[in-house]
Amino acid sequence: GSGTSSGGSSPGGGQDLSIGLVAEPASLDFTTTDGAAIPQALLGNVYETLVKQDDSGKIVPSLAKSWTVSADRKTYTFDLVDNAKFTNGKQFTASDAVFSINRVKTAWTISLKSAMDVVSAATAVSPTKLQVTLAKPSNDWLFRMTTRIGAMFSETGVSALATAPVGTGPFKFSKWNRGDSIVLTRNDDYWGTKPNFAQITLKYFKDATALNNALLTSTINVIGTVQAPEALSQFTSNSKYQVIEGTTNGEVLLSFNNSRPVFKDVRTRQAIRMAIDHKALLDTCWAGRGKLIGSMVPPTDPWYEDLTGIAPYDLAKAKSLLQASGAAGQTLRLRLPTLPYATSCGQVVKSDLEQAGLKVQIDQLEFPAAWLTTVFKNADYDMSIIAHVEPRDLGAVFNAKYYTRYDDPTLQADLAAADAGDEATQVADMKKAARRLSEQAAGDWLFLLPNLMVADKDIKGLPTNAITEAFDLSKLSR
Amino acid sequence: MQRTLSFIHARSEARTWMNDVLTVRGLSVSVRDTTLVADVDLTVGAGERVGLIGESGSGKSLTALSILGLLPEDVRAGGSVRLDGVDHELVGADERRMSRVRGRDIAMVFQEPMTALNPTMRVGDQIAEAMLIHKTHAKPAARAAAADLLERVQLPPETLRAYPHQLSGGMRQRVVLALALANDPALLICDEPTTALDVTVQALVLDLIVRGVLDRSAALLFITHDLAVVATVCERVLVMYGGRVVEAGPVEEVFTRPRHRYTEGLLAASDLEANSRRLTTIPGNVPPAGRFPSGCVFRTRCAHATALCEERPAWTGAEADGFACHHPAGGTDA
Amino acid sequence: MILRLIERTAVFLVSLAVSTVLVFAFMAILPGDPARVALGVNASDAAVAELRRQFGLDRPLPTQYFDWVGGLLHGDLGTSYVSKVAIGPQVFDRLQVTLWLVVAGMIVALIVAVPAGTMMAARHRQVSGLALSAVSQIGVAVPAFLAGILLIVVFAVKLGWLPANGWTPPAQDPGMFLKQLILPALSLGLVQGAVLTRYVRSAVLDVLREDYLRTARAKGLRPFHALWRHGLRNAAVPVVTVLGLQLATLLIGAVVVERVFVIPGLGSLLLDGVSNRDLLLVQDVVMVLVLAVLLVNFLVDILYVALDPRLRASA
Amino acid sequence: MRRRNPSLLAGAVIVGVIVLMALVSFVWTPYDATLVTPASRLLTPSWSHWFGTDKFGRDVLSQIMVGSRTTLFVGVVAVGVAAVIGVPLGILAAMVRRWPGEVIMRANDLLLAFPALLLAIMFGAVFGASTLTAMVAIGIASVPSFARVIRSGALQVMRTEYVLAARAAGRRPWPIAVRHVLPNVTSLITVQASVSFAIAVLAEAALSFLGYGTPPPTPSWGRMLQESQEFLFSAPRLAIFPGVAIAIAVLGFNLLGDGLRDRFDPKLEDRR
Amino acid sequence: MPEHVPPAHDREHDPAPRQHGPAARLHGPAARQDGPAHPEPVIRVVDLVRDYPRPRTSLVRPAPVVHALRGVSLEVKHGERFGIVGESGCGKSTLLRIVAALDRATSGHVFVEGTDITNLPERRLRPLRENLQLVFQDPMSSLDPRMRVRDIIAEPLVVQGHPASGQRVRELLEAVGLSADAGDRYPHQFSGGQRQRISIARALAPRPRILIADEPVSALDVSVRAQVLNLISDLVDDLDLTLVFVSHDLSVVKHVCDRVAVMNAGQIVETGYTADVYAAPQHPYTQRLVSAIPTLQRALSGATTSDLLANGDPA
Ligand SMILES: Nc1ncnc2c1ncn2[C@@H]1O[C@H](COP(=O)(O)OP(=O)(O)OP(=O)(O)O)[C@@H](O)[C@H]1O
Ligand SMILES: Nc1ncnc2c1ncn2[C@@H]1O[C@H](COP(=O)(O)OP(=O)(O)OP(=O)(O)O)[C@@H](O)[C@H]1O
Ligand SMILES: [Mg+2]
Ligand SMILES: [Mg+2]
Ligand code: NI
Repeated sequence: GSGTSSGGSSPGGGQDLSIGLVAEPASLDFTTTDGAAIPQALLGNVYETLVKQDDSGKIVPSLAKSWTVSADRKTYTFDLVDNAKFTNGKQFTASDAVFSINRVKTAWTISLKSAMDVVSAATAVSPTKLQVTLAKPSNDWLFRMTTRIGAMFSETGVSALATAPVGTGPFKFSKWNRGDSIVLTRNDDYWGTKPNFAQITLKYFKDATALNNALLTSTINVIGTVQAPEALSQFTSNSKYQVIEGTTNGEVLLSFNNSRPVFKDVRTRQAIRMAIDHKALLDTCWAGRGKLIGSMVPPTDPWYEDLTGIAPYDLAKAKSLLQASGAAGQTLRLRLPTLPYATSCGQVVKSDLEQAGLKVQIDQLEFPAAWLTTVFKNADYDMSIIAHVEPRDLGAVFNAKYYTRYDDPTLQADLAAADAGDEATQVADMKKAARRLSEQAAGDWLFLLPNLMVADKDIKGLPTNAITEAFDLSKLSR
Repeated sequence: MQRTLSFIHARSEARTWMNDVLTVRGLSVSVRDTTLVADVDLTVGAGERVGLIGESGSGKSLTALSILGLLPEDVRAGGSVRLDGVDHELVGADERRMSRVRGRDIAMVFQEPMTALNPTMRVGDQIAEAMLIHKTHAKPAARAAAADLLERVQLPPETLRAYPHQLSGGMRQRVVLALALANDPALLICDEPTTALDVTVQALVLDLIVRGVLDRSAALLFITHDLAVVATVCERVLVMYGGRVVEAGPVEEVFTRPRHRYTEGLLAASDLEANSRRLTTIPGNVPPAGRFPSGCVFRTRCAHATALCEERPAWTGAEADGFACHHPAGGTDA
Repeated sequence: MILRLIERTAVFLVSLAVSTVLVFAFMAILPGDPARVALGVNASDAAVAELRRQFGLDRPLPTQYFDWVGGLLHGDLGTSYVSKVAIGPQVFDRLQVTLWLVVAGMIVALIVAVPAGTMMAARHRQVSGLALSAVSQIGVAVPAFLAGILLIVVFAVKLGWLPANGWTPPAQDPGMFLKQLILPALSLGLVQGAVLTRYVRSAVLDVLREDYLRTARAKGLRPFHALWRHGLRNAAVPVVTVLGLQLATLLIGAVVVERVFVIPGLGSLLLDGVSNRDLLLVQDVVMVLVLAVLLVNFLVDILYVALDPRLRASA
Repeated sequence: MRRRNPSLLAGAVIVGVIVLMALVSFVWTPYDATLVTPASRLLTPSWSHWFGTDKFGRDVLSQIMVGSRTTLFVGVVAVGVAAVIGVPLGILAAMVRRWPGEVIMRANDLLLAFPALLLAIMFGAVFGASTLTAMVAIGIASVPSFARVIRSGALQVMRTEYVLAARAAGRRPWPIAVRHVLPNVTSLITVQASVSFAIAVLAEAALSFLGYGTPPPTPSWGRMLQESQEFLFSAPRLAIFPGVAIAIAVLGFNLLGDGLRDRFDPKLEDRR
Repeated sequence: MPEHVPPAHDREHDPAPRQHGPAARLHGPAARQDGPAHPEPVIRVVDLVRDYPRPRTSLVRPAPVVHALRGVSLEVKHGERFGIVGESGCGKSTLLRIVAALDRATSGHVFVEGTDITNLPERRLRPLRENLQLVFQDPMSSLDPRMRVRDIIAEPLVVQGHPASGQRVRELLEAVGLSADAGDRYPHQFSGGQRQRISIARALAPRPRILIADEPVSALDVSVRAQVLNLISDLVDDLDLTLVFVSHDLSVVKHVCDRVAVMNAGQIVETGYTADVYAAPQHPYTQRLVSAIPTLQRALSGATTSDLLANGDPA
């Protein structure tokens, strides 16, 4: 039986489902509290956006039935659905959309809100027609509208975002047992296809083993994020379970502090990339699950290219490059956040780099607090390892203001062109940027985190790839 | 206070004991390979008061404890201990049988009044318990009997509800005595009952002990290292040294005409009335357990020791009146 | 007795006051900015400053301190920086969970320790006693979380008798509550029990050497009865001390077991609070702990008096 | 005649072996304990790797050996801190007059409200996570028990007549503390230290389990245990070896403590 | 010294001639010169009061006190052997501790060799510490078990800044009848009587003029008691010491001392020459005390336990 969810089925039919996840949200308000856990639980399920991404990364309609872009690429006109209703009983209209878009600029505090800065005006042309004008052309803006930034709130439903979220989605927020689980129930007034399950419990586990045990003892039905890939063997060998493996947006980056003298020399950076045997690293620290990528682009982005050939594993070459740059024998501080993949990969990186002639000193910094302050804010580090899970974050990560301190005007120019141009230009320019990043060795992309899920055999509708912030629960069925 | 007991002066009466209450034969006590008490013979008749004296470590307490079967865990007793009216041997008897004897047929008063009572239980309950265990009184009667006992040891009735820590040492020792007398035991053993008490309190407690046993015509085995006390309380005395009884006999005899050289030395050393500032001493120290010499245990400290003393001196005289010495005082070498 | 109570209460209040200062000072030096943690990876400095202002973190420390203490005095534990909900009910809920767990664990521990420790002491020279001692020694040497993992593997995963983890409030489903309580209580209780066993053993050994036990046996009580009637209450005094200490440290110490069994207890709340830099929450939880420890000390004191008449003031 | 003392002997032997293992690991281990060799990962025990290898291909035996250093370090630091603060505090509380002594003991009680785990996590947050900070925290958390035990011992010593005699000879309080009180509580210190040692080893394991312990790649038994969790079913040996090592070490220190307690117990003394 | 020759116990007529043993050498050539007369008593105690506070039992009433001494006055003259008897808890040890400046009086004065030591600070007590030394009751607890006998004996010398030569320690060991190699051993390797000798040697180390003995033989067996009493007697004579001897045993005091003070409940009820007090006690308490002493002579001449109670009843 399941833990907290009380058994039995609700009048709407269908059964209950429990999903095990790792990070519990600190709050339910993603407008002021950062972290992936809140949109994972709420976006697409409780809140909906105008447009959303499908499993292959394409932008498709959601609350907006369709949209057009003006020729100067600055004005977007959305046709909204007319039968969406908020769970507080209010009809969803264009004015709610205007309210939501403007509210990002005024009331949101998390840094992601800057994606809305480009909007100069949003107007409700009619209850079902919304017009948004941008200050300059930006492909990125529409994409960002698929993320939590684009979530649609009710004008009268934002008083208690932290505890009582109100949205138009297929599920209603029902209960939060802090430290344990969040319960969502089916929204029987949902305007679209109604979900199969009457109630879905998201159970949170801090410990990977506990998560596995919960599935093994049927406390939960799905492991939403496998944190201990080595332990998968007990499920792959058991016919009661299915294992789903796909990709995510999470590039595990071995970041360099490019403002440090030692990293000013491109040869040092390249040497580090070549000294690491990425295949072996993936095998040892993530059980071979995941994908090797040569740059900051996951395969689900339209401009993906396999760039792993740019810096292949070559210990001899790495050694000679280090000699040439004079970095050989230097000590680098690898400051790791206390996260499983970072701890694991850090040890392999250390071992690999030391064989190439560098000295590596590992420090562990408590994540998030200590790591954020020391590495992220103060850039007091030489190298670090962290997965960048935001979608299309190449430009955000590699700039002079970010903790990577990567100052490269050429790259910035490419990115600007990509954002302003049409779709073809965007793809071409992004490819250019990704390649430059890899050649310049602005960091090393250890691997791409896999989307690993385990579930009872009969559960259908689980997404193969996890490329959005949302975990779409409405398609799940038995 | 008027309570002179004329019949106490019955001391000089001839020994006409009907029967022996306690008969100890060849008692030995050892721990692992060390013998602590060897070959003790001892008889106490009904109504008789027998003293057991000796310096610290001579084995007095072990002798007493082995009669009760309360030796510490790794200490073993051998030989024979019989009690009148009990149809089994006490040495080696199982706990079930021993616990029926203890507190009913044999009772004991221990040396330390401060620790002998349970600090968390009221005095009255502790006394009543002694009677309830052996079912000599029913529950309500036991309380009344306890009050009665307390009165007999001259404690006020409030004592019944007191906790031991509220009583002085002398009062506690009287409680312990009341406890021991609760079931009218045939034999009362007192192990240095007054060593921790002041003289005036000692006088009272000694008197109560003697009166207690006389009232019940119980037998008394009284252990002490104080010669004067034993002389006041007892009729007969056994002197122990090095785990052996070295001399036995009536009090007047042993204390006026000692035959064993150790008894002689002890008497001299305790004589503070002598006209000299310097006291006569026994040379050397009492050896620790297990380090006593073979043969005569006293020979290493004895001025009269000869090569002969390397042999165990045999017991001379009757069990109740004899000694074990090769060179006894007053001539007549064994 | 009354005086002792008044004195204790005074000490209690002063200790409480001192600990508020200590706790607050400790939080003040904890590096890591709660606002930045809340705002996440890409926050601008301006946004962080704004949030600090909202939290009241920009005020002088004494003001913050007195605000906090003033709130505590009114029973108001404040609002969490991170989750923006009132801390009081949250702490109260978690404390309940942990109390269930700890108390159940202590009961298991007592059930294990009292007979085992007594037997070990009573038979400390015999094979059975030594064997028991050896088992308890091993029990002490096993970390509680390891015991928990092993219990899960055996009873939940392999045998499937009990749930591997989770927590259900007793009011919601008593049956489930009990089922889920068994394994965590066992893993906590067995380890604590092993520790306690050794204290019981040494307390009983001490009591066994006491003269009054010999007196009791000289009265005709059999060894077991003598120990039962006269020994245990006296042995209880040192054991109660240890019990109090264990109870106090377990409130947080149970966090490893909470982690293994996914129980939303006070320890987990504290750890989350620390890692989210939810300082106010951490402060409050620590104060609750201090209060609990002082309270336990207080109770232990009273228990002493109940157990040992020597401590009752009398003329 | 000395009583047999099997606890003391067993404890001393176990602790001796651990110390030896730690010393040997400085000069020799079968393999480099931190060298990652993906080719030889997760090997089962064999002649070349007695205890097998872990997921990084590191030799488990070598890690256990080097890990014993961490274990000893943990104990030494934690017990050292606890003793260095707790012992003088205990003696001070026993020697000074009523009020200051009472205040010291109250402060001591207050420290009890900060469990080892909490202190360690907070210290880790303030000073950066490392074995050292964790153990200093655990040491500080062990101060109260030290101070209590030492105070009661010192109070007993202060009541003896030899302290009175020393005062009559003209010794001042502090020399008395050093010359008479301290030497006579050393047995208590030793016993308390060995017990605290065991507690510290367990605490390090618990901290590592929670991810606040010894940072990688320094081998530590607690972290090995934590890393082995995902192999609980596929390679349980990875949990068994460090688990057993921790248990044996804790057992060793506890036995040593018990043995010392019996050895120094005055009540048992006269039976010797 | 005609002024304090005891009438019934004339030393000149002592039948056993006292050998002047090795102790005679203790003061060596530098032995003190006896003044022709000693008008001032060596120890003068005037109206000494000592109250010990008990823990409060009520907030309103003042804390109860134990009146350990309630106005004690006495004089000990030079060369005298002064005894103090009394029952447990009557304040004997308290009195000695104050005389030795190890405790402070509540009121009253103590003059030692003319100096009022009652309120002297510790640093000005040096002459007292050299002139007055103590021997304690318990031969086990009065020697530090962790020190070698050599260091124990040398402690007063070291503390008082005398050169602690091995020679001096050997002299002292010899004086108390221990072999020279005893210095290398530890107290537990000696018997009770030998330990008491060590204790005496330590007291003699700084060449005191006054020796205070607090029940030095109460814990000893008769045969050992005789040895220690002889030793004390010899040393007092040979070194011309003033002896203050405390005991609860009037027979021992009678044997050792010239003069005796009988204490009861913090007061001195009777003072006089020992033989007089013993033979004809004046105070009812003394009478009771004397009659309660069991002696061999009386017992053998037919005294029974009830005779010990003849003069009234303490209960
Ligand atoms: N459990 C034991 N193990 C070993 N030796 C013991 C034990 N109990 C007593 N002894 C030794 O046996 C000897 C006799 O002890 P016992 O207690 O009978 O002496 P005692 O005559 O009663 O002395 P005291 O007057 O001191 O009470 C002593 O030397 C003592 O050390
Ligand atoms: N430090 C103290 N604090 C409180 N009360 C004390 C203290 N020392 C002694 N007393 C009390 O003072 C009284 C006299 O004690 P003292 O030790 O002087 O008696 P004593 O005659 O030496 O007795 P004993 O023969 O038992 O040694 C006793 O009632 C005792 O309880
Ligand atoms: Mg005895
Ligand atoms: Mg005294
Ligand atoms: Ni003179």
